[in-house]
Amino acid sequence: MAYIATFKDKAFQVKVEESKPGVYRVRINDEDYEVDFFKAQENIYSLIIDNQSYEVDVDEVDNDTYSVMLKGDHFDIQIIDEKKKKLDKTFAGGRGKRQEIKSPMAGNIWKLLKNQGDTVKEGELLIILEAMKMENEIRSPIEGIVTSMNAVEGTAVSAGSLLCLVDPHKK
Amino acid sequence: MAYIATFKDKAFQVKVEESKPGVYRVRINDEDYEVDFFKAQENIYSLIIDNQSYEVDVDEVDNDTYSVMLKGDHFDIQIIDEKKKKLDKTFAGGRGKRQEIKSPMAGNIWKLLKNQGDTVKEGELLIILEAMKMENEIRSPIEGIVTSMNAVEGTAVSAGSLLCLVDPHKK
Amino acid sequence: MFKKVLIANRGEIAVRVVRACKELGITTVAVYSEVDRASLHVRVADEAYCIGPAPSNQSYLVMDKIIEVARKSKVDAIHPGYGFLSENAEFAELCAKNGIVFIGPNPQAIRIMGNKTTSRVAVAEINVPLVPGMKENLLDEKHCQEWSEKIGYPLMLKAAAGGGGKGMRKVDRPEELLDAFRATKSESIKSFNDDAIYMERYIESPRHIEIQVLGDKHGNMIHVGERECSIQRRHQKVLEEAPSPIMNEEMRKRMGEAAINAARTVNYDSAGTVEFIVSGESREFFFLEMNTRLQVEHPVTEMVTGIDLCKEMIRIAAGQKLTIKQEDVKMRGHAIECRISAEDPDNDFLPTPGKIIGLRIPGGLGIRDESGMYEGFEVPIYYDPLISKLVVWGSDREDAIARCRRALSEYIVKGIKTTIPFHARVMLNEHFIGGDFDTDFIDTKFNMEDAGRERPDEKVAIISAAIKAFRFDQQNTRMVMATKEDSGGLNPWKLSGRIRSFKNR
Amino acid sequence: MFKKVLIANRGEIAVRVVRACKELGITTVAVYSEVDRASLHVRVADEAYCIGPAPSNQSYLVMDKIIEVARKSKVDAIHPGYGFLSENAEFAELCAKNGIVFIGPNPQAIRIMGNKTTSRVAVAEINVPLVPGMKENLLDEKHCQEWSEKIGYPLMLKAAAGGGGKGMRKVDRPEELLDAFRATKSESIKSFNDDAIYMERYIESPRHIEIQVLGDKHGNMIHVGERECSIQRRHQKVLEEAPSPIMNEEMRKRMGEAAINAARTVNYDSAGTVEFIVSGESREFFFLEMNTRLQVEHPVTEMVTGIDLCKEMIRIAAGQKLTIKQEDVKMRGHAIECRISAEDPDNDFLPTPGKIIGLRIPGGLGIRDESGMYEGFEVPIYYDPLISKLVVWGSDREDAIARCRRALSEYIVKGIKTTIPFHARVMLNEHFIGGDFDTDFIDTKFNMEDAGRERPDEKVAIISAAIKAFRFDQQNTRMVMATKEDSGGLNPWKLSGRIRSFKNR
Repeated sequence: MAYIATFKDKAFQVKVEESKPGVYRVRINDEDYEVDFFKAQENIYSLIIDNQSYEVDVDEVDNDTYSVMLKGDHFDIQIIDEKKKKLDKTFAGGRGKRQEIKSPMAGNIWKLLKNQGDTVKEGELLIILEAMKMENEIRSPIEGIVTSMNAVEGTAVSAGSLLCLVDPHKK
Repeated sequence: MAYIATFKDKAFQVKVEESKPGVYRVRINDEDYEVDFFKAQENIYSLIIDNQSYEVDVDEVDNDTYSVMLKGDHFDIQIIDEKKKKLDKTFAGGRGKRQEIKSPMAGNIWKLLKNQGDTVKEGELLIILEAMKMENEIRSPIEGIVTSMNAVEGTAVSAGSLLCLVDPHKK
Repeated sequence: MFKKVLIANRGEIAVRVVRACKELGITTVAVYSEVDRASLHVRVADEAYCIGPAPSNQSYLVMDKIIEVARKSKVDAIHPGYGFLSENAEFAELCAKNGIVFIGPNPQAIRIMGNKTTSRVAVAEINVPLVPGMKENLLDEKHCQEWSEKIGYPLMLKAAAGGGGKGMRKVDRPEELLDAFRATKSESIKSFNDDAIYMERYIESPRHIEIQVLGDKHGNMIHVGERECSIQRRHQKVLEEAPSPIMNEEMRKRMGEAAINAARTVNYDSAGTVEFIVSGESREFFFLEMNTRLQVEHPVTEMVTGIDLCKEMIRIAAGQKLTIKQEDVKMRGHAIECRISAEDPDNDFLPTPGKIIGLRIPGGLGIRDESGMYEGFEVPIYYDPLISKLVVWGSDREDAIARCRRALSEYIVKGIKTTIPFHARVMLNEHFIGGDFDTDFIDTKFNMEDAGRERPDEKVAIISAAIKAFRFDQQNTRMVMATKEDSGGLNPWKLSGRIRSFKNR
Repeated sequence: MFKKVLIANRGEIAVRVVRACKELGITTVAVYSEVDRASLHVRVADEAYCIGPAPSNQSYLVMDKIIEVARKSKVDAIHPGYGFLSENAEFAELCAKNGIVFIGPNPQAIRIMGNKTTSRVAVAEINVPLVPGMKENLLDEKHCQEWSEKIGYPLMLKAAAGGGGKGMRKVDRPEELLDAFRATKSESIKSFNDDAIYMERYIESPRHIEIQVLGDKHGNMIHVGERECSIQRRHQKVLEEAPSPIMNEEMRKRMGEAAINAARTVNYDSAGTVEFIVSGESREFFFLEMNTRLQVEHPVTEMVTGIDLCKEMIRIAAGQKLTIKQEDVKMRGHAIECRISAEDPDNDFLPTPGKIIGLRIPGGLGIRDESGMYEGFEVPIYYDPLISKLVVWGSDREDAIARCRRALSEYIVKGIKTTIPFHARVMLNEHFIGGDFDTDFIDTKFNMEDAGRERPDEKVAIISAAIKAFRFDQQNTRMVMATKEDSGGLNPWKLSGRIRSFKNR
């Protein structure tokens, strides 16, 4: 199988095949790796690559996005089927399109700093969410206009609820 | 539901009903208990009975037999549906019938002490099984005759394999 | 000694106290809010009583409910842990009124030391050094102006009722003063329902070092050494150690005596902590406040002294005399505590409540786990995000850091993000390793140094994710194939939910 | 210091050594047999090499394979752990020949101390007390008769190459002597491929007490106190503690000096243990043997002295001088080690290989986990059943026992039976608590005392099992109902496998 792996805006061509049960041949760009991949516990894998032993904690957090913990460091890696990648390009939106601001966690809406129709700068504070005795700041990822404010002060929200929409300024 | 619980040859009449979700009313013989039963981890339960807190480790080891660990002590308890119990009685065999001696664990047959046709006393050594650097003695649970010896010296057996049959002496 | 003790707390500290009681042969009574039925402290205690809904002001903070359970379960004493009712003089008095021993100091000690202003007045009288500043509160803007001239810049404005890093503001220049005065006052009223604030000198390269004291009801008082608590994030301690890398015997002796003197002003009769701010430059030390309870970070002191502070506190409350003499207190080696919180260090420490679906706790020599969680536990959203403390002992600071690094590499918490990776990176930071930091270090220097770190194992991470994706794709294909063959026309889309559920294998 | 070390072992001791190396900044190389791909030591090491099939004589015991990996991975040294090649002088020499440091004593020390007869001869010369008996081996039955008259009854017959409690026989009466002579000889040849046996006095109320020594390559030698190892099952240690309940400073000094003298006879230059048999009545002590490696029970010494024996052993092998002086060795508190084995204590300690499906390891102050297992690990049938060691420290013996009891109550291993309940009951035994036991205690007195124990929580056990049965029956009923309704005619029996799989919920 051929994939495109993306980590921190760098893309890698990745090919994977199973050479024997539990052993994989992985090519990243031009380098080949022979990987003994063993599931030790739920979502925890023991890898031996050229006799180097790694313990890796891999969760699929979202479609195609993998959260990897390795030697105390954290990596968010996107793995996309090469064919699918080509399709995706036509839909590519990114920071130029409408941003749905979702609650990253369950909590209470403590304060709204912006209302519908307000303009915001990138990184500006939109909402303060309270959970676990902490105030958590929700900021705008882009410059634009708050086209909808769904959050209401003093109400509880669950993780993933839509809090507001920010549209980029028309250019 | 009504059950017969058996522990160390003592039988108890047990009735169980769920009074509200997660809370059970249990009657053992003539005593009533209100039990807050919470599954904390796989096969590990937190019980609160009259505000007494217990952590109990319960595995079903066999049909109707439960292995319970509680405060460092171990209990093997049989729980049988009252109706089924009545049925079972007609089939009751116990120590008066043919004994299937099964391997309690995976290992190697190190030595046979008895052969087909030999008479054995209760508790007499039949087979020595080797596993984990230890010799494990398999003894006859009854007095009788070895009517079949399936184990072969020097061969490996898995847990639960039939090692031999011991029939009681005809009376 | 007590026969039965109620623990008026939850989480790791309640588990800590239950363990101490069990080891003393004392029966333990847990209380829990409705969402805490699954909490570890309920499972390990001998008895358990539900005291109401999740919000702490309807359960853990309701004095009458706690007292009711205490009377019903016929306990001899109540241990308050930290937070909640632990520094509430009224609760201590209510216990006494009901014939129950409050495991903590006398109520008057809590009352005086619980307020920054009254505590400063108390200790100033016996010449414990204070940060040069006011002993009263600021009256108005004019008063503020006057004092700023006496103290000079930079200066600090502080809420009298403050704590936990809230209600503090550094002022660098005169033109910022009045804005800061108003902002601190409003923050203070918002956070503490009290707008009293005061002013003091700003200490350069400030380090937070505290002295643990033990006093009994018979007038005996000792100190058991210091803890270095300067590794803080937004004025919240995240990592503590004992001894302090900047301490020597002479300084320890002077600070220890100052702490004992401060505690004596209130006839302190329990385990308590006197907090100091120390100038990293001049090594001058100044009294900050006294915490009249067991601290989160008490384990590091236990590791180096071999004294079980929690048990000592219980023995003292039961009226026993201190058996440890000042000259018997010997520090051996070095200890570090990492606070493990349900927070995402890669996302501005956003809280991460949720279910812990996998757990591996480090082991081996010198590792102590103080955990309030377990595999399968759902971290609730209602309480503090602290879920566990990793405490490490080593023969010296270098050994302790090496061991802590090793232990963190073994520590796995699955299902929620935690601060484990943050601590792992602190253990690699050169300034931390050199002992060269102050209370601003994490918020200012560390984050920058950390962001620029190398990630040599990027390729291994990609390989792992790619193989996982590949295995899923293979399995998916096989299952769809199998479905097509076996189901005799069943619509494979119907199975998509099931296939999904295999994804996390 | 070494840059890279190979650990020629598996299980908990390999994990122990990997941790020590990591903390010293040394890269670690694991070796593993085919069934040990999943073992924890493979997961925690930096590198890993497969060295063959499961049986140890095809993998862990094959010297050439180990050396080959050591050369390929370019290690500076090999740590043998305990068992396997740890007391093999030939292997130590093979390492030297290949330019690799063997982390252990010089081969001559292994050779002399590895044989009971040669070691007795060596130490007898420098007046280390021996159990009155022979210094040579028995020639024949006549020789045996002659010696029995000199020594008197009861007496012991012992295999010269014996160890681990095998090849020992107590003889109470003259008429038993010749049968015992033949039986011991044949057992010795079977177990050790060597029929040399000798005779000695039987010591009344024998206690097994051993002294840990540390010697370097520069002639420095210290002892770091004793371990009490009398709690044995069939001559196998199951629980050890430090200090010994029957020890005092004067006796420790005398035994320590005897141990150092014994070690000096072979220029001992590593961590090692001199084992003594002590009469519980007269308190006389006699040299038994010297183990020229790290012992299973080394952690209890580490807990009370604060010395990391594994690291010291590595430092010594790297040529460093001992930095600890005899007068610096101070014991603080008391430590107990419980060996947790995959054995069923309610079924004559039958081994219980299998998969660990759930695990909760105790935590808190004074608890040390030395584990070679993890949740999901399949305990293989090929090796020793020891899967973990629980090590507990307390301020004194009473405190350590109370804490150990508490820790064992928190310890959960699911999927296989272990010796945890056995240890829990030992901690409640009055003779154990009183320190009143000898090496026969478990096999003779404890089992009887234990069998008669009360089981006050029988009702709670029945309630738990009954509710579990009830929940299963309810679920089963619901599922069958749901199947009938939703499947539109699908045969419910087809789902029986699935229903079964819910049974263990």
